[in-house]
This record gives sequence, C-alpha cells and structure tokens, in this order.
Amino acid sequence: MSGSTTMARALNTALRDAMRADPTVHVFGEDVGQLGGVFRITDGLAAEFGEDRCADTPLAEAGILGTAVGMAMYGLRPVVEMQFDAFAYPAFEQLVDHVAKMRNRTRGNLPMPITIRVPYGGGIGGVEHHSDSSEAYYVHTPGLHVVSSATVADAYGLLRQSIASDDPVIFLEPKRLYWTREDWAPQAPVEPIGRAVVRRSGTSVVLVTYGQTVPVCMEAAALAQADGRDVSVIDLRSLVPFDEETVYAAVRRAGRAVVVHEASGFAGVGAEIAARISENCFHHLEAPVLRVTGFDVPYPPPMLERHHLPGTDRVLDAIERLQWADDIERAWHAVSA
Amino acid sequence: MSGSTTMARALNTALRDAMRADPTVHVFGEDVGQLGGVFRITDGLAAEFGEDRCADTPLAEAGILGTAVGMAMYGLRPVVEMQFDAFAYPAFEQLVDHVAKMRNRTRGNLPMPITIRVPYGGGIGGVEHHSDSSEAYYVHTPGLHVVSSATVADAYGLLRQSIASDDPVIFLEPKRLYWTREDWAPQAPVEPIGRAVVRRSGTSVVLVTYGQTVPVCMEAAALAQADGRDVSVIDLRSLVPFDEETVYAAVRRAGRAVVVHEASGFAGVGAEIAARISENCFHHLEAPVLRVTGFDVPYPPPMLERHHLPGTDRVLDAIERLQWADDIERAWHAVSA
Amino acid sequence: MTVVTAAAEPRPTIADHTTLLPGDEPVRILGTDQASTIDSGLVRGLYRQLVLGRRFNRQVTALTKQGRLAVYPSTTGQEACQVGAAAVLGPQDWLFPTYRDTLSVVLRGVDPVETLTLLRGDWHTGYDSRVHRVAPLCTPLATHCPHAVGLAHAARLRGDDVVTLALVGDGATSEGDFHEALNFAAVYQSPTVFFVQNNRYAISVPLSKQTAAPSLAHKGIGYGIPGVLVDGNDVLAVHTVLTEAMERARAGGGPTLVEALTYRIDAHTNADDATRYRTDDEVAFWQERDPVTLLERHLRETGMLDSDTERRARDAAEEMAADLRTRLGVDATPDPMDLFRHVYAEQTPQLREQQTRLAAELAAESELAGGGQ
Amino acid sequence: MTVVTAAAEPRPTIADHTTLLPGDEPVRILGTDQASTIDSGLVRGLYRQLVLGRRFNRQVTALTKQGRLAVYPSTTGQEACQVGAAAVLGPQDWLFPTYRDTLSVVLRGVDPVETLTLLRGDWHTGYDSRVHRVAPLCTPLATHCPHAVGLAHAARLRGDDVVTLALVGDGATSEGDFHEALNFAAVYQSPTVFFVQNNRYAISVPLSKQTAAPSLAHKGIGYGIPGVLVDGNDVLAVHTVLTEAMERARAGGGPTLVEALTYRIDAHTNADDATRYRTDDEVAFWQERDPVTLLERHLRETGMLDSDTERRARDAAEEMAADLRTRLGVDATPDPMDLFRHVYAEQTPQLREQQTRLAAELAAESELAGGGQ
Ligand SMILES: Cc1ncc(C[n+]2csc(CCOP(=O)(O)OP(=O)(O)O)c2C)c(N)n1
Ligand SMILES: Cc1ncc(C[n+]2csc(CCOP(=O)(O)OP(=O)(O)O)c2C)c(N)n1
Ligand SMILES: [Mg+2]
Ligand SMILES: [Mg+2]
Repeated sequence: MSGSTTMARALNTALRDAMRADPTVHVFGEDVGQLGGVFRITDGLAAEFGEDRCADTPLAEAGILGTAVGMAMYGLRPVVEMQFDAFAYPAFEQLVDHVAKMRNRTRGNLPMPITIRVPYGGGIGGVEHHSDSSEAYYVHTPGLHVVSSATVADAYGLLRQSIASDDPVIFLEPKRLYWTREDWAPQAPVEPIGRAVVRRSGTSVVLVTYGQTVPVCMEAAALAQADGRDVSVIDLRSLVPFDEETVYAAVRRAGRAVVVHEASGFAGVGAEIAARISENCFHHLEAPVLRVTGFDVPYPPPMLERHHLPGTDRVLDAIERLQWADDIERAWHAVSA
Repeated sequence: MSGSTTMARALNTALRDAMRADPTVHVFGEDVGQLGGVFRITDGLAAEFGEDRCADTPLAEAGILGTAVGMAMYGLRPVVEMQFDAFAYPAFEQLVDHVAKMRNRTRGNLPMPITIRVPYGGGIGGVEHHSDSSEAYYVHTPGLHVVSSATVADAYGLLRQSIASDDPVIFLEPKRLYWTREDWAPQAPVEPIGRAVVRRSGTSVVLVTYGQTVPVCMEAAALAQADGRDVSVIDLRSLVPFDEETVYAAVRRAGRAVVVHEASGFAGVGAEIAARISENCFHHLEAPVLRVTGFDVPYPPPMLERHHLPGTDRVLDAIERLQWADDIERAWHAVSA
Repeated sequence: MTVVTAAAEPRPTIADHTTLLPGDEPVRILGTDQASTIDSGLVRGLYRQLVLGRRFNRQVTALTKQGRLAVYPSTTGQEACQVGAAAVLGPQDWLFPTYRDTLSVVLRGVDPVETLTLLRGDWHTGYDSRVHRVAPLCTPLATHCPHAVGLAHAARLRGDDVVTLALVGDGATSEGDFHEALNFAAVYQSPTVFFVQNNRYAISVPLSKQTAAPSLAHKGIGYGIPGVLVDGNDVLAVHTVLTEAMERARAGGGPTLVEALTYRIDAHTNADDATRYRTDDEVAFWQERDPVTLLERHLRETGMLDSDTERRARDAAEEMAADLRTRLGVDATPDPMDLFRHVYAEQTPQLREQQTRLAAELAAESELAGGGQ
Repeated sequence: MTVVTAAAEPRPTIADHTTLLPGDEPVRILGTDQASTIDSGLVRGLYRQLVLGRRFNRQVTALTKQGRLAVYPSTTGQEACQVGAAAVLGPQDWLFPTYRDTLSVVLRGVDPVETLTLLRGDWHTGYDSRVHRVAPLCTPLATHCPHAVGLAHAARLRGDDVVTLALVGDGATSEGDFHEALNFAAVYQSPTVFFVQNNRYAISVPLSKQTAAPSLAHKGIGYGIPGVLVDGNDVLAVHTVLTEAMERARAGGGPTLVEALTYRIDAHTNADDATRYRTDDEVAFWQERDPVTLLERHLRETGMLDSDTERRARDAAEEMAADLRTRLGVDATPDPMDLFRHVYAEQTPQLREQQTRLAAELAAESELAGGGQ
C-alpha cells in the first residue's frame, strides 16, 4: 500500500488536534482510554490529555450518551465512541428523544455539540452485530447531522468539523477503510459540513454514494470507462444536510443515475436520494434511477458477506440496465402499449 | 358520529378473540391489566383471562420486549403494548438485534411470533413524545413486518393476522382514529398481511397512504373530484411486505402519484414508495411522484401540530403540482433548454 | 504469593458497607424530639411553601379542567417532597425535574407560566435552563438521570461547586437509564443526588408489581451509593435528609440515593381515572397523612403558627393563584415559523425550503381570511 | 387510623432482608473442611471437565491463530465457572450463554463444531436451541438476560419445571438490560439464576472503572434477590453455590444473583492485546490460582487422583482436541441462497426478487468459471 497515512491515523490526529485546540472537547466511551479503542482511533489521547479528557466509561451506551447530554448542557463538547454500529442501539432513546431534540425544544438554549463516532459497515470479517450500516435510522431523525468520510483527508476534515459543530453529528467511520492510505498532511478543514464532492466527473451516468462504497464506485467507474461509459462519482460526505445542488447538477447533465450504499435498500438512505433525484430531475432522466444496496436481510457474518455487499459487478450491472441506446426502443414500446 | 363500533373497540375485540382462540397468546405491558391500557385497548382482558394472560409489567420497555423474546422462545405468542410511539425507543436494541433477527440466525428454529402494538402519530393534542410516527425505523429493519390499520374492520382483521403471524409484527395503531366509528361485526380475517386495498378508484392520480392519513386522502380525493380530478386512494395497510402490484397497476394507469404520510419526509417510508414507483412506473409517469409528509422537524406538540400534519389542503396542492395540461408545456421547455 | 497490582487483588472487603443500606424505618422528624431542634424560621418557610404548593396544585388542576392546559400531572400529596427538593438547592446547583415536578421548579424561582409551557401544549420547554439551572421537564422516564450525572461530572471536571438533584418516580426506577445513571454517578463519584418520590403507583401499576426489593433505597448499595429512606410526607425529614445528601455531594462524598415514601392523592393526570386501580379507603388513609396538615399540626402544637404567619402564607398562595388564572387565561400564540428556527444552529437547505413552503401557505391563508373580511 | 388495603400500607420492614446480601468473603470450599464432604464421583467428574475445558480453550485458540475461526473469546482461567454452570443444569433447564461461554455449551452436550458456528464466521447460530435447551450465543451485552427471565416465566406459567441460567460478564452488569432483567425476574419470581463471571475486565476496562459497589452480588438486594459471592476458581464452590441457587429457583424461591470472582488469563479475544492494559505480574498472580491446578492439588492431597483418572481425563481431552482439529480444518460451505431463506416464515415479494437476482448472478459466475476450465 502506498501513501503515508491511514484513515485511522487521520482520525486520531483530528481528535488530538481538536483536543489541543479546545479544552472543552472531552472524549469518552468503552475502551477509549488505556487501550486507545478497539480500532486504536483514540490511541495516545489519555496519555497526552489525562483521564479527565479521555476516559473509559462503564459499559452502557445509553449511559455514555446520556452523560454526554449532561456534559453538553454544562458547555462541554463531548466526543463519544460507540464501539461498533450495532452497539449504538441501546442509546437510541437518548439519541432520538434528547440529543436530536434538545436544541429545538429549548429554542437554542441548550445546544448539543456532541460528536458520536460510529464505526459502521461490513467487509472486515466481523461476526454478528459488528457490521451494520445504521445510517437510515439517523438521517430520518430531525436534529442530527450525519456524515461519513471516504478519504483520509476527509476523515480528518469532517471529524474536525463535526467536533466544531454546535449540533450533534453522527460521524460514520467506514471501518473497512480504516487502513486505507493516502499521502496527506493534517490541515485545518475549510469546507463546512454539507458539501458533496465530485470525485470523478463524467457525462453519461452519475454514481451517488458515500463512505464505504466510494472506492467501489470509483473502481466501477474506471471499469465502465472501458465500455465507453463516462461515469461521474459523487461522494456525498454529508447525508444531513444533503447537498442537492451538486447531485442534481450532475444528474441533469448525465440523465442517468445509480445510488449505491451498503445498508439494506428498503427505506434506506438511497430511497431518499433516488426519490429526490426522480422528483427534481424528472424531465432530464433518460432512465429510472437505480439503487445498488445491501439486500433486505440481517447482515450476514463473514462467510456470506461478499454476496450481500454491493461490489463493482453489481454497480456495473446497474449501469448497464440504464436503458442505453438499443434498450430505448423497447422501453418506448412499453409506454405506447 | 354514526356507526356502531370504534376502532378501539375492534382492537379490544381482536385481542379478546385471539386470546380465546389460542391459549398461548399472552398480553402484557405497562398499565394493560387492571387499567386496561391508557387507551383502554386491553380493557377487560385481565378480568376475563386472569393476570397470567394479561399482565402489568414493571416500567421498562426493553425488559418488556426482552422477556417477550424469551417467552416466544418457549412457544408462547406475546402481544406487547408500547404505551406511546416514543416510548418504544428504549426497546430498540432488543427489537433490531433480537426480535428482527432471531428466526433468521437460528434458521427458523426460534421464530418470534411477537406482536408489538404501537399507538402512533399525532393530532390528539398530546405533549412531547406522544405523537411520533416511527415507522421508518421499523420498515428499514429486515425481519419485521409493519402494518397499520385505517378502518375499524382492518383494525380487527390486521390485528388478528398479526397475532397469528409466526413473525414479529409492528402493529401501528393510528391513535387519532381510535374513536372512528363504523358499522361492523367481528369476523375472522380472510386476507393475509401484505395486501394493499384500493379505497377509492380513479383514473387521473393515485394517492398512496396508510394509517392516520387515509381519511385525509379520502377527503382530499372527494374535494379534488369537484375540480375534475379523478383520484384513486390506496391504503397500503402493510408496509412490509409491500404490495407493489396494486400500487404499480394503479399508478401505471393514472400516470401520476402522490405519497402521503405523517412522519417526517426525509428517508421516510414515502421515500421508498416514491423511489420504487419512479423506478418501476418510469415510462408511465406524466409527472414526478410527489410526497406530502410531516416536515423534517421534531414533532411539534399540540399548539403547532396542525401546521406540521399533512392535511387535505397540502394533498390537494400536491395534486395540482402534478404538471397537468397547461403546466406541461412549461415543463418541456425546461427540458429542451 | 507475588506482589500484584491493585486491579488484580481479590476485592477488598468493605467493612462498613452496611452503612450504604437504609434503615428499616423511614427517617421521620415530625412527631419526634428532633422536630423542636430545627430552626423555626426554616420551619415557617417550609410551611409557607407547602401552603403555596398545595394552592398551586389545586389552581392548575382547576385550570386544566377548564381546558387551559393540555395535561397536568399533579403533586397533590407530594408537596413535602417538592418543597424539600427546591429548598435544598444552592443557587449554583441544578435541578432535573420530570413532567410531574413543576411545583419544585416554581419553588426554585422559575415563573409558573414559563414552567407550565410544555403542559399548556406549547412546543418548547419554556424557561431558560441555564439561567435558572433547571433542566427541562423530562417525560421519557429516567432519561434525565444520566443528564444529571453528566452535568455534575462536567462541573466537577471544571472545578465548579455544583450539585445536581435528579427527581424520579418509583416506576421510573425500573428503567435501564436509572441503573446506568446510578452506576456512572458512583464510578465518577459525581455530586448527584437521586431523589425518588415513591408515590406507590406508576400510573395504575402499584409498587408491588414494580419491585420486590425491601425498599428502592436498597438499590444504592449495588452501586456503592448510600441509600436513605425517608417519610416523604414529613417535610422536615425530607429537608434534613436531602440537605445531608447535598452536603455530602458538595464535599466530594459522591452521590446519594434518597427514597421518599409518599402518595399521589390526585389521579396520574387529569386524563386518568384512578378509581380503576385504587380504593377510596387507600386514598383516605393517605389523606390523613397529608404533608400540609402534618406540618400545620406540628406548628400548632409548638405554638409556631400565629395567625399572622398563617394569613401571610395564605395570601401569598392566593396571589399566585390569581396570577395563574389571569396569565394562563390568555392563549399562547406560538409562531408557526418557529417549527424551523431551532432545529439546527444553521438551517439545512431542506428545512429552508420547507419553511418557505409553510410561509407561502400561511400567507395564502391570511390573504383568504383577509379577503373574507 | 382507618383500615387500608395492602397496597397503601407503609412498606413492611423486611426483617430478614440482610439475608439477601452476600458474605464479606467469597464462598470457598477447596482448602476448607467442606471439601472432603463432597461426593468423590462428582469431584472426579468436575476434574475431567476442567481438563477437557482447558484443552478446549487451548485447541480452539490454536485453531483461531491458524485462521480456522473468525474470532475466539477464550475462557482460559474461567473453566471452573464454565464447568460449574454446565454441571448444575437439569435436562429440561435452559442455558443462556454469551459469546465467551462456548465451553459451557459444549459441556452441556452440544457438538463443539456446532457450538463454534458463529465464531467460525458462519452466518447462523449452529445448534438447535430447542433441542439442547441452550439459547444462541449472545453478543449484544446483557440483552439475553431478559430472554432468560421470559423463558423461565413462560415455563412457569405453563406449569413446567424449567430453570434458566443466564451467564453474564462483569462489564455487562452495567447495561440497562441487566437491571431490567433482574427486576422482572424478582417481580415475576421467575426461576432464573444470573451467574456473573467477574473476570475483572471488560475488554480493557478494569472492574474499578465499572463499578464502585462492594461487590456485584450486592446488586441483588436492590431487586429483592439474594446475592451470593463465590470464588470462581474454586469449582467445588461454584458448583455448590449454583446448585443451591438452581434448587431454590426450582422450588419456587425465585431468582438468585451469583457473582464468581475469576480471571481471564488470555486476552479478550485473539484480536486483543492485553499487555496494553494489564501487567504480567497480575496475570502471574492469577495463574497461581488456576482453577485446574487448584482442583488437581486437592485431588492429589486427598489421594483422589489416581493415574487412571488422570489418564482418562487427558485422553478424553486429546480425543476432543483431535476431533476439533479435523472437523474445524474443513471449510464450512454455506449456501448464498441461505441469505433469503429464513428472514421470514413466508418470503416477501421483495426478498423473492432479490433472491432471484443473486441466483442469476451466481449462475453467471459459475458459467464464467465453468467456461474458464
Ligand atoms: C420511557 C417511558 N415509558 C413510558 C412512559 C409513559 N408514562 C408516563 S408517566 C408513567 C408512569 C411513571 O410512574 P412513576 O415513575 O412512578 O412516576 P409518577 O408518575 O408516579 O410520578 C408512564 C408509564 C414514559 N413517559 N416514558
Ligand atoms: C451492547 C454492547 N456493547 C458493546 C459491546 C462490545 N463488547 C464486546 S465484549 C465487551 C466487554 C464485555 O465485558 P464483560 O461483560 O466483562 O465480559 P467478558 O468479555 O469479560 O467475558 C464489549 C465492550 C457489545 N458486545 N455489546
Ligand atoms: Mg409513581
Ligand atoms: Mg469481564
């Protein structure tokens, strides 16, 4: 692997820099202290900042998030780790009833500048409950921001922005990409949360994705190029807020779009994206917006996960199903029938 | 109000009949015994079947659902009440990690024939946390069935079917319709879960909805008729499984569709429905599929709820925005520009 | 045996751990010799607050019946707990109330109308929590308990002298969040007092179906927290026990769990029919132990209740009641645009669009209304 | 005073509630006079199981290092708890294990390879829970505790003689579900034994950061449940204490909370680096209190360990280990179509479509593969 820095290291650096810059930033969760977290994202923080600033907690996720709410009420800026995606569920009531609503119901008097780090997604050979993609639950809950990084640079920038945000942010860490390397040097983030980025620009079809599946789409795009398809890849980076402009502009130009994510498709984030594109780019679409997602089944542990996860083949297949040239006639027949 | 029976009474009768028919049916939850539930849906059950069959529990929703899982493992058929929508959140981990997955992960050895009754939605003047529409969280979770009734007859039939189902069912009770009356006599349900019903048939636009907003759509349809729009109303009844055939057939015929629900729109159930219709009826659509939903804000308690809830005016407005006759030209201009 | 680190040592037996257990009988002061040792100024003050509190409950209940509130969970019968809780707080301390604890919030000094904001059916929590150091009324049961721990812990980390007092019902002690909060408080040694008002019912569910413990205060030892049982209708006992707990917390002695035995005389809320689950006899029994009457009797017996004190207490209560009638008689007029103003610090494009849509609707509506005039 | 209903009476003081508290010292039998009173057949049986258990842990750990398992949370050092738990179950009783408790499942009589299904990385839970009366291994901490209560309660409602035994770690006692389960068990008086294996760490987090309680067994009294503290490396003590708890439950005496003091000698799992959070000295201290060695010493001292017993124990262990090597050496070959088979009793149209799509993909893949030959 080339490149100087892993995403894991960039996240660690972001936490360290945020803690250095702002004494109200407190990191806590299960095993984040002495151990540095099971993925070592908090490595060295307890040593540098002491146990008051980077603390192991008792093993109780609602308790972790609930105490974070209280700390935020007192003006601190908590950054909590949920050890794995599925282990954030015990904190769901605290999240929906308090974290998401507190600013609104107090008319801004009690903002909740809490960052909730959730390593999410599969493909790391994890057993049951270690590979969920839970973003749909979060994006549907008003009051939360939801972001995910796909590059080393974004991991740093988005995490810094999330911690700096005066609102709660669910920061989805694509655990399969933790060991992705890039040449990178830490630099203060410039773009605010909420901007998608066009990772690759093409004219005939747009792949819309985020987090874990960005590299999958990039690879698929490169392969499709060989077949003469000129493919855009949009990395949303932020699901809430959602950067409609960037997405619509690209889709209106290309006329075709595929939405890709790992989570189950039914009422997933992809549904929102596809519905929005369909509504707002209606007269520009040459074909239906397709979705390539995980199946509507419980996440299957490692032996079967490769069949569940959207890979390049499925993305390429979706691109091919976008009613190109020769298909078109058939389609118009159907309408006039 | 005319009619002989309220939906609340039909639900009560369904529970009673199910308990009479099957000694493995056990009802439990907060205040369901002596009090008969805060909405009186379990009224009289403790008296008739004894406290072993209809039991008050300690006040802990995860405990309620967790013990239900154990009881189901032993072959019982638990029917639990979550007192209000938002008070089901503490049970989220039990729901997602166990109730939804147990059949699958045990290859059918430990089915979970649990019915989870959730009074949902607003419009009853409830204070904070008493008016959530939480269906999106459930429909996105593979392994759960999710249903909602909009009529007295369906309340009975769907609840009987839910209890009889060998899989977990989230039964969303539209609390605003509890006191809706209909002429009705209990009768064994005939249709299985998973069938939508066309409540009103029309040729120019299809309103797709469920639960609380069915009457809203019926009223809007009647009003639209006056403007010469011939409107279908589809009551989905079941969100999972989703009756695609009925919906697509109607939309393909009409060429226009509006999806209506109370929950916040972003990544709500309506997103899935709109995305699916857009994909599968692509060449039949004369206009984008529109959604009329609650705003993407925390549910606003009673004083402001009427501004949040989708009412007939918003449905009518959406129908008007479906690019009819005179609009069409403008739209095609946009495309060619 | 080799020398080992502390972590590995077999658990040290904590010789005095039975001091964490509550006594067999709840702490009582009224009717005991100790009653006379309490400062008479304090006692009279508590009396005035009890009288005010009772009047508050009666008046708000009446206004709710008249439709001026969406719902009112009354503390009639529990006033000694409410008064005690408010009285022991220093200005810098924080109160964490539930939906039922409006009276303690009012006695803390928050405007009653602001306090009742949510219960009137308005969309926001009313008073500014940071100004009054009172968290918003909390409805999801026990979920505010970890907040109280987190705030106390944060203050301690910053070196500030802040104690938090979390109010919670008997039923809510069954929730997981109650357990997690007590445990975090104990591990952090956070300056937090958990005050359980055991009014013997969670809506219709009696205590016997809620717990099989000797008392709820017996839960303390399982976290290493002292548990104290107190007669919740004896305001002097409540005040004394809570004061001790607050002082221990302030001095770095960590959290305390206090259980007060009391009774809710009214129904759960105005919407509840309490006759479905309890007998008149039972209510009558507790009415004989009414907290206001109990203190009044003590004052009379000790000659502390001169007519002036009595009149002034009653006048203050009537004044507050009149003010409530006036101000709650006026409809609140929330602005529909508020739906969108505070969801995020910076509005998302999606919300901006939705706000514009609602604004257009309202403009059309008012045009229509204007046209009709 | 008027006559009142039971519900309203001031809480009865439970005179003997201190019997719910654990002793100051954990129950020990090895090294005490009581050791010699225990049936020698039982002792030898436990010895064989300990030897087998240790071998199981070693063998599976080795196979995991060779990549034959996705992950293995070992119970090396905790074998006395695992052996004790399995030994006290009647055929009709149910065991509720965590991810760590594979050994107890195997000792319950479940095929080791089936037991390890999930940990191999297969998608399903392996053994048929109803046949073996062993719940699936549970990973979300403490969430199986209410299941154990529900099953026991259901069996009791049906009049069946079933006791459930829920295994849980020290860390997991902090979760809300643990609390809710204990409370439901106490209120229902369900025949459930909660067996906490306190191995002093939750991954890296030591007990001192998990709780400030005198012991975890002290949590029992807060629910009205007897709490018992036992030396978890003393298999005779574990067996005795659990047997008593199971019998009390069976006789209608309700739940018990047992805490065993033990230690995890291996890292949390093969993926963990335990040197980051504990010292070699600490591990060495506990190795001196190794549960297998402790019993072996007792057997030797009392002349119960003849060479035949020893050899047979070792042979059985080696046989099992050889079988594990053989059978875990073969790759499992799950069918991708299984993704869709058991999600619902009756497949939804949506899943049917997805299954068809995957089938087509696989057909195309295998055609491609076939074409390449
Ligand atoms: C998580 C949650 N579940 C259910 C409810 C509904 N509910 C409101 S009050 C109440 C009873 C609470 O009893 P208790 O804790 O004893 O307090 P009290 O009302 O007696 O003051 C219930 C079940 C809720 N508010 N929150
Ligand atoms: C709800 C939940 N949160 C977090 C985890 C991740 N996790 C797995 S094991 C573990 C430590 C458990 O410690 P303990 O209960 O003492 O059991 P032990 O592993 O020591 O046997 C953690 C935090 C989990 N499995 N479930
Ligand atoms: Mg109560
Ligand atoms: Mg442990």
